Amino acid sequence: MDVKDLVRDEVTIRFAGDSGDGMQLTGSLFTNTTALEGNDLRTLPEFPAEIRAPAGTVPGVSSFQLNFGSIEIMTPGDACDVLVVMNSAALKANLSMLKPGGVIIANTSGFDKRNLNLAKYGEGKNPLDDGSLSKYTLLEVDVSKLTKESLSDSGLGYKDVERAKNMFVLGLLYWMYNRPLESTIKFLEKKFGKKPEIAAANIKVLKDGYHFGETAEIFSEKYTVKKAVIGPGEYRSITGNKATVLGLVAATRQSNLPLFFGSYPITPASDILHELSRLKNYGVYTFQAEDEIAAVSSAIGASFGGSLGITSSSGPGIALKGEAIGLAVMLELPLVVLNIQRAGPSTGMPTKTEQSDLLQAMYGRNGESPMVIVAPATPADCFDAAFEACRISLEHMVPVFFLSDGYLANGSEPWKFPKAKDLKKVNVKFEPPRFGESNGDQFLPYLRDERLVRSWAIPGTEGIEHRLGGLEKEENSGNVSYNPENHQKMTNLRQAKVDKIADFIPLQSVDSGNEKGDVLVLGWGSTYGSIRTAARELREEGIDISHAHIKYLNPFPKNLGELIENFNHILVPEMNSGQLVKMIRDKYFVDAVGINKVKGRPFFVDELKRQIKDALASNS
Amino acid sequence: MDVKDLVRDEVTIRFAGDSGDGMQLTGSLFTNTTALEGNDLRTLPEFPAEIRAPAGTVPGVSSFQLNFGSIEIMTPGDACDVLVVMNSAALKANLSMLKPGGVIIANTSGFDKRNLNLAKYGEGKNPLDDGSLSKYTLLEVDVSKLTKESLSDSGLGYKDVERAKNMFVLGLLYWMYNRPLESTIKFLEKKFGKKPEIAAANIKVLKDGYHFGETAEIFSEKYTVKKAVIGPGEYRSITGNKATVLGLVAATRQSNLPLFFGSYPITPASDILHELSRLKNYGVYTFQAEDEIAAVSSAIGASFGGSLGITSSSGPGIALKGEAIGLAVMLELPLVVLNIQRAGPSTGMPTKTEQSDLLQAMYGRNGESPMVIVAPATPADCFDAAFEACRISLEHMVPVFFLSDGYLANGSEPWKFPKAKDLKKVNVKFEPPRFGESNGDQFLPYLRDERLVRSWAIPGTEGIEHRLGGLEKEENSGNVSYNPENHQKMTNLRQAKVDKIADFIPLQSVDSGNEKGDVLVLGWGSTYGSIRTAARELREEGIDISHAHIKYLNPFPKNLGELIENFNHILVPEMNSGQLVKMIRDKYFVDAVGINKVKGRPFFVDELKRQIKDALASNS
Amino acid sequence: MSLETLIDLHTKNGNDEPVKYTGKDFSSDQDVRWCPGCGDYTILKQVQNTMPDIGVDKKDIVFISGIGCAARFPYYMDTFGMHSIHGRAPAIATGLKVSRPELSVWIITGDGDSLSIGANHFVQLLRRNVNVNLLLFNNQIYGLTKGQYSPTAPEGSVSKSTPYGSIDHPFNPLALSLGADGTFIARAMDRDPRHLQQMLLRTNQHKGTSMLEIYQNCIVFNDGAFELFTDKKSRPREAIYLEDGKPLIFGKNKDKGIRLDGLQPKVVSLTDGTYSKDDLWIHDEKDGTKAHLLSRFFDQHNPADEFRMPRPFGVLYAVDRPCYDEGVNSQVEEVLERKGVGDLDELLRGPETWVVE
Amino acid sequence: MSLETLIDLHTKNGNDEPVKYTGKDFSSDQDVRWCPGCGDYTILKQVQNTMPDIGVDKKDIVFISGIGCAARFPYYMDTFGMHSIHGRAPAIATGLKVSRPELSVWIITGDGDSLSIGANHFVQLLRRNVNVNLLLFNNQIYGLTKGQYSPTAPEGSVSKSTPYGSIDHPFNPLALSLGADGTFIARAMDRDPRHLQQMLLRTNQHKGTSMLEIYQNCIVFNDGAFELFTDKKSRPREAIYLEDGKPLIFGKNKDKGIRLDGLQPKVVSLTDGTYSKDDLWIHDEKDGTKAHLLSRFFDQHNPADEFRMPRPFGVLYAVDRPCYDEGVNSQVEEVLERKGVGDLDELLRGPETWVVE
Ligand SMILES: Cc1ncc(C[n+]2csc(CCOP(=O)(O)OP(=O)(O)O)c2C)c(N)n1
Ligand SMILES: Cc1ncc(C[n+]2csc(CCOP(=O)(O)OP(=O)(O)O)c2C)c(N)n1
Ligand code: SF4
Ligand code: SF4
Ligand SMILES: [Mg+2]
Ligand SMILES: [Mg+2]
Repeated sequence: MDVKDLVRDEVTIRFAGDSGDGMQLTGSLFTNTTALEGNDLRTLPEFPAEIRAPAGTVPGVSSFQLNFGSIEIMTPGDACDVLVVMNSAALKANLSMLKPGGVIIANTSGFDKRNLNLAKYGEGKNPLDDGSLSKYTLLEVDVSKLTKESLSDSGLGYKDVERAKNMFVLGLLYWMYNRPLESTIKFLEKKFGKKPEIAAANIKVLKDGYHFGETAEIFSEKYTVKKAVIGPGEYRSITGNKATVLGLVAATRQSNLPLFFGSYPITPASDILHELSRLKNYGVYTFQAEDEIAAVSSAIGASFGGSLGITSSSGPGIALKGEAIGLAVMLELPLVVLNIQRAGPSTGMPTKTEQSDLLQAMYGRNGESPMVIVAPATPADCFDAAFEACRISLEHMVPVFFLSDGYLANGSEPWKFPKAKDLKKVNVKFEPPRFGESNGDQFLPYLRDERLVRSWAIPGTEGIEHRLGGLEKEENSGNVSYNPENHQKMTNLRQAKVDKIADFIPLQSVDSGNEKGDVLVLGWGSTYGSIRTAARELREEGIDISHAHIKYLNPFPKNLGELIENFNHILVPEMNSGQLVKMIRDKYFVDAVGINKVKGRPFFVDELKRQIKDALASNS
Repeated sequence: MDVKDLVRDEVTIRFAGDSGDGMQLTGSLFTNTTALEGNDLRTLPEFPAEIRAPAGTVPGVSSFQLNFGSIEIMTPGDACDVLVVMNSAALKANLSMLKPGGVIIANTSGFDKRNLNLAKYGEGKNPLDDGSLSKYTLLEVDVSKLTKESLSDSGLGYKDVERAKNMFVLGLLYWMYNRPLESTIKFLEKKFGKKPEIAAANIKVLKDGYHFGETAEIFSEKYTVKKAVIGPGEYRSITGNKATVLGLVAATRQSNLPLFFGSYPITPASDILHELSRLKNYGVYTFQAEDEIAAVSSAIGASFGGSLGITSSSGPGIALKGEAIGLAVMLELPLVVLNIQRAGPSTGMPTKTEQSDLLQAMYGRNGESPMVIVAPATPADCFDAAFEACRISLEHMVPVFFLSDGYLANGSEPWKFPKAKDLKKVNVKFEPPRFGESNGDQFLPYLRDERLVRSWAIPGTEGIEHRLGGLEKEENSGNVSYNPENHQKMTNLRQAKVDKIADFIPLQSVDSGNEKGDVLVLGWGSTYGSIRTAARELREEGIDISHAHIKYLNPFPKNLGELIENFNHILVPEMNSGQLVKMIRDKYFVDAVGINKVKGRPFFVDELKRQIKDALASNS
Repeated sequence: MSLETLIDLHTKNGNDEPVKYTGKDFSSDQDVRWCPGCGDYTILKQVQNTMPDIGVDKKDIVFISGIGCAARFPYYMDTFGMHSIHGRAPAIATGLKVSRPELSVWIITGDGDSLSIGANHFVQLLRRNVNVNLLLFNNQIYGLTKGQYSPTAPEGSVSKSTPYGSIDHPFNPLALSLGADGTFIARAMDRDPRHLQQMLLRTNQHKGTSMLEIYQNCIVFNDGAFELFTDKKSRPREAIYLEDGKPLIFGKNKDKGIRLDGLQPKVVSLTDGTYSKDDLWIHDEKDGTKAHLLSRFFDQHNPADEFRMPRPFGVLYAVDRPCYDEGVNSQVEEVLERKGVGDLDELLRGPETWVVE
Repeated sequence: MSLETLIDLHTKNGNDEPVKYTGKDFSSDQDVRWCPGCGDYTILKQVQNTMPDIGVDKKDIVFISGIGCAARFPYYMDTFGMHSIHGRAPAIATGLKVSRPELSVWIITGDGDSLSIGANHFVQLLRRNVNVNLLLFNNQIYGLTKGQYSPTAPEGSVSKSTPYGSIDHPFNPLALSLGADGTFIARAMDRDPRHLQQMLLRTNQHKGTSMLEIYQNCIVFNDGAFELFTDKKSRPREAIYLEDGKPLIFGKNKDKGIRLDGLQPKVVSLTDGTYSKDDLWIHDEKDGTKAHLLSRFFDQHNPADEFRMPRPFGVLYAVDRPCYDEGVNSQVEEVLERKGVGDLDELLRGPETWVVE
């Protein structure tokens, strides 16, 4: 058979199998190799909600989608070109994600009676042979059997052989996309350093998979995806949660402060606790508290003591922190609250993504309790946003919300990581001691500088002993005050202090498109990639559309109002029922229109393009 | 000396003294008598923040303001005509509340050296004789001495004599305002039924106070305030918290359900717990929980069981309930959350009033978690609003927020209370049992009727055993579902269900002024009286101004948008930094302007008028 | 005297004949989604098997849980159920039981759910002695969030959140329960179904808060945490089954006993002739001090020490004390008796009124 | 090896000479605003008077409280202080102490603050054994919110929220603390200032969480709750002061003692010739079982019973166990020792990179 080698700009592959099939690893390895080959790429891992749903069932399916190309790639792809399914449940769960005419690579031994039953295909039905897949290109490979054969001489047990299956698939895909095996081989050698026989077996299967592609005569096409034009430099792959961790550590190192992290585990935020707990030699103290209230409270205690107190959670856990966050607002101490948003309300869908806690971050406390909010746009951007959250919190003595989400948290992208020496400095100064009685000046803990910022007066400093609390305080002295005028003044001051931070953050820029024009799509958070791609494609279709992505949600950048005025239509896509759009409508009195999706999933580019067109149609 | 008897339309009296001086009782008795005389009136009690601050100090001052008249009275009065002060601290704390030219009645023995010292008047200074009060009419009366003399033959001990002082003042004021003594005498006889000698002593002092006015020759004027034109009927005086309690009890009686009240004490909500705990024979179960989380959780548990679960709190306590309220949103069970707002953020000023939790009620939970919100406008209106909160919660299976505040809670007004038979019926029906296996229909706990309301399926009902939870649920069946389309559908359904309640609440009416015109002042909550009075006075000054007061804040009444369109200017006064105004601007895309006061105090009428004029000036 | 509410009217309609159930009747239509091999399965099974014996109509049984792997339990029981929020099941159950004392209310909770975020409600429930049954699935780990150490995890536990070993001293759940004045305190394990069933029955029989700790194996994140006690080989030496009124005997051949030497419990041999059964500590479920001592057979023990204490299973403590739910309801009854059903008009009118003509 | 942070650099600047203080030095400039006659005053005074003796610089002392009357305490101390939110002081203190182990951290809390809303943090603090001092002002009432019953109020308490008497069984704070594995558990009273001072010193000396319950009279809402123990007349019979290594003797003329009869404590006369000092229970602060027994001298007793137990004051229990804050810090030190100060560039680069030209 003649194998054609076709060039593609962009390809999306989806690996799907049982949780035990190692699809996440397969995906990651393919990703690494692809990155090394110089493609641009984005990924989307999807885990089952259950810890370990019964093998072979639909709830037990785990998948990994990768979009890569020689062009700019900003999303993991709406639908995939190639769907790899290790069993029938994986097909059932993922078929809807395959493009019409796409390729299915099916492990036939995952379609035996037992598996079909577990996947609930109905008595006697097998999708591989009932014609239901006719609009796709179906490639059947008995991966299990081939792996077994490949390792028949290895002396390995059943379990180890089974576990090597995914390497066969990976090898096959490497062949299909003309990728080299080296980096994967190196990885396997390192991973199984202590078990060389396992390493060897996996490498053999990988190679056999590759060779199978070459020789099996069932593949009529293979593909080449050329290098993308990517800024030169050293890259690594990074997930949002990891980038967040690095941002936090970098900011505390830049300010030379200890990082105190009080948290209580919750999906999808827990990994931040896990990662930080490994970094003790970076001056990181982690405290797994008894609940979210203790977590945030301990962080406040640490901030009182001069560390940067940070806490993280999601959904219900963030709701619990509201009261204590209000205390931090009143105390005017640094505090960073990481909310890795997930689908709500209540317990909602813990493993699914959403952006529905923005208004909670704005208003989820009693009283007038303004807070700074920053939100990363991409996994790697979590680094910058986390760094900025810390910087603002420390330099302005305010609690700051950092709003990431499940999609950013687990998604990954190539990151041209910075050098430590190029990072911003974070300027922190503690209130100096006052020695001796001679100094008549009483220390005033709520005296403010020109930025309206009070000083950080930590225990252990002589002569500035003072008391703070959650009761309203007198201007400057901080003594308890019930004076009506003072309360108005302090309420205004707390707001003004937050508003003034607008002087210390970057102006809002247009991400893509013209600075003035017809349509502005205003986004925030993890919708960045979809919006950027949709806007590019719509511009290609001739629509005058620009995209701006807000990373500082409170206060807004100073020029945001002006920028908005430069456009006739303002569209605000969000993975919620419309939250930023409310803030924009209220603040700038502009008839901004929301585009909303609340499905626990990012926007697909096509879907977003359609919704933008619809909105423009009904809006004009 | 000749005593003139002058007629007044409206009078404001303020009683002020040490916490131990019985000023609240004095004020209440004057209020009762005044009500019986047919005046319209409003009152404002003010307590010290401390439980019992040291006697004689400014923080220990307690005061009671009463505004009454022959015209419509809707506020306790901006400033007072007469200020009664029992000691020098009371003068210091309250002088700013006296109108220029107003009358001070000062108990001179409260201005001795010790008292002046405690009030921190400064070495050797006495305001009574240093000319600083020259712009007022100062009437000095040695109340302590006169009381002592009055009771010299009573054989009562020092303490009892001291305690009777306030009756002397009350008698004196009764004389000044031509009020009869009977109702107070009856009250004293009843109160001290078991101690007739105390009753007799208090009555004697009361009468001696009255006679002192007649004979002392230091009073040159007395006043008559004629009956007001008030709707005929039987009235009682009621505070907001009491009216709230009655509304809750009435609604549960009208639905024939037990009322389960889970709460944790907090100022200014605690009295609701206190009052309800006395009403066990009305089918009321009260549970003082270990915290606010347990309080709201227990109420949810009770609602699951078929009672109406209610919880109450304020400020920080409401913040703590957010997570569990989100559960109730997800479960779609009845739950009423009473927030008696106080000045925030954090602990804030617990004894001071504010309206700054509206946006918290809207958005203070994770995820898209819509909730119904109602807010009373006056103390007596707390009855209706509480009743409505219960009715909506029960009939629509949704959690409902009731937003009162400290000003409503402790303020009182005359109330033409309803008869039980005239109250609305509250329609509750539990899902009926399903007997036998024959009935093939599976019970679907999240099946909805045409109002999108699911049925209330309580334990103890045969054949409808089912499970609910905080995870996203499949439409109709309620089974756990991670399906993307389903999540969108359920998110929309929960919102639509709340929106639909607009069909079951009254349309928004204009409270006063024209239905169309230049200016609409849009208020909510306890600002009602001030806005109504300010609007009336501004209309009298020739401004085309109307007032509408929103009691249903989510969903808004269906016609609110239309109503707003009938005006050129929309002004929104609030005791916060601008919350309703955000909702209005966002929802109706109208350039509504906020008028804001965050001082822990209600708007004064004069101040509000000025602010309205300013807003109109800068807005046109 | 009593207020007859809509609930009374509604539930009076019940079928009065006692129903005969089998364990299967308590199995709901939902797929069970724990990891294969998880200890939760056998506990579910024993609960389903015990339900027919507690003599309560299905319609009157409610399972309430918080969040966690264990907390999925109510979905699998064909009774009324609520999978609520993390740690709050005791508070929800209190509201339900106070307002519906006739229901049989079961709380399902994990070690994180009840001893971390929910520890306050846990101790308050015990102190109030609300008449509910609490099953504490202790696996010494946070299962659902994939393997962080829990407040019952032994010191030094290496977990996702403690890569260098945990530092905090763990709770002793039974000691904490005793300290909170619990009235029924017992322990069982997933791997001894017969004993577990007995304990479930005892749990149900007790009036007041019945706290049954169940050692449960998390096969994925903390496999073998209780193996010493659950493994058939080591169990006889390492576990002791308590029976009221019986001496404390254990060992493969019932060859060991426990004596009290003053305040000091001591393991003795019953075969070397020094001591016989009659010298042993006799278990007394009503004795708080003995329960205290038993709860302290807990600390990490040295397997080389011949006289190490075994871990007690069974009912450590069971005493009667008035229940909160009953108390609330009798107080309401008393007030009703004394004052009569409240008249709404009287309440609305209040103590003082005036008439405007 | 260690990371020298800004905090280290900043606090190194300290004045090293030990300062000599008087009680007055610890009095802040704020007016004390408790009700006249409140027991809080004398406790404040004793704390201020004790501070000079603990040998810590004012600048290194921090008082952290929740909300309540008692919680106003930090305002009156001229040290660092935080009047935080209701019930959370132990959690805030944990964060502070873990990150600043060199500070002397004191928690001030009421019975509502620590045993109602804050009970979870309270038990977790004890279990973790964070090296802080916790003073629990127990007045068996919610003072600040004007008189609702608290979780330590005896059954039947009539209060604003329980007009017909409370129904719940109260916590026994010392038993709860023991159940939570507290390492230092003591009791004092406002009305015995000398003993209170001693206890404050002991509290300070103990390494680990020191839990000192102080009976405090709320003169306004619960006057006389502890009169039996605090009144000079009844105190000798109703209170017993514990001293380590000494026999349990009490009574007006030291005429009564307590023996242990098996597990049963018994009050005996020392004057009728049957028993002498030598027969009595010797107090041992390290004995958990004895501490348990002492904590149970608690139930409402019958004043007519000649053999009723007195209420113990003093240190019931004091043992050493590693502190959480110390553990966290040594783990950090160990890792630093082993791995060296982390290199930020290495962290940013991660395990695998590629270069795009
Ligand atoms: C308020 C809140 N915080 C955190 C979580 C995340 N969470 C869910 S279960 C759990 C702990 C589970 O541990 P355990 O109670 O021992 O149950 P197991 O899974 O071990 O059965 C946590 C932290 C949550 N759902 N809600
Ligand atoms: C979250 C929250 N809930 C409730 C309150 C109201 N509150 C303040 S102090 C207190 C109880 C005080 O009792 P206790 O701790 O015994 O202190 P005491 O006043 O008796 O010294 C309550 C319920 C609050 N401030 N915050
Ligand atoms: S994670 Fe552990 S506890 Fe949870 S289901 Fe799996 S085995 Fe069971
Ligand atoms: S209310 Fe009680 S505890 Fe509070 S200050 Fe007054 S006397 Fe003290
Ligand atoms: Mg667990
Ligand atoms: Mg108290």
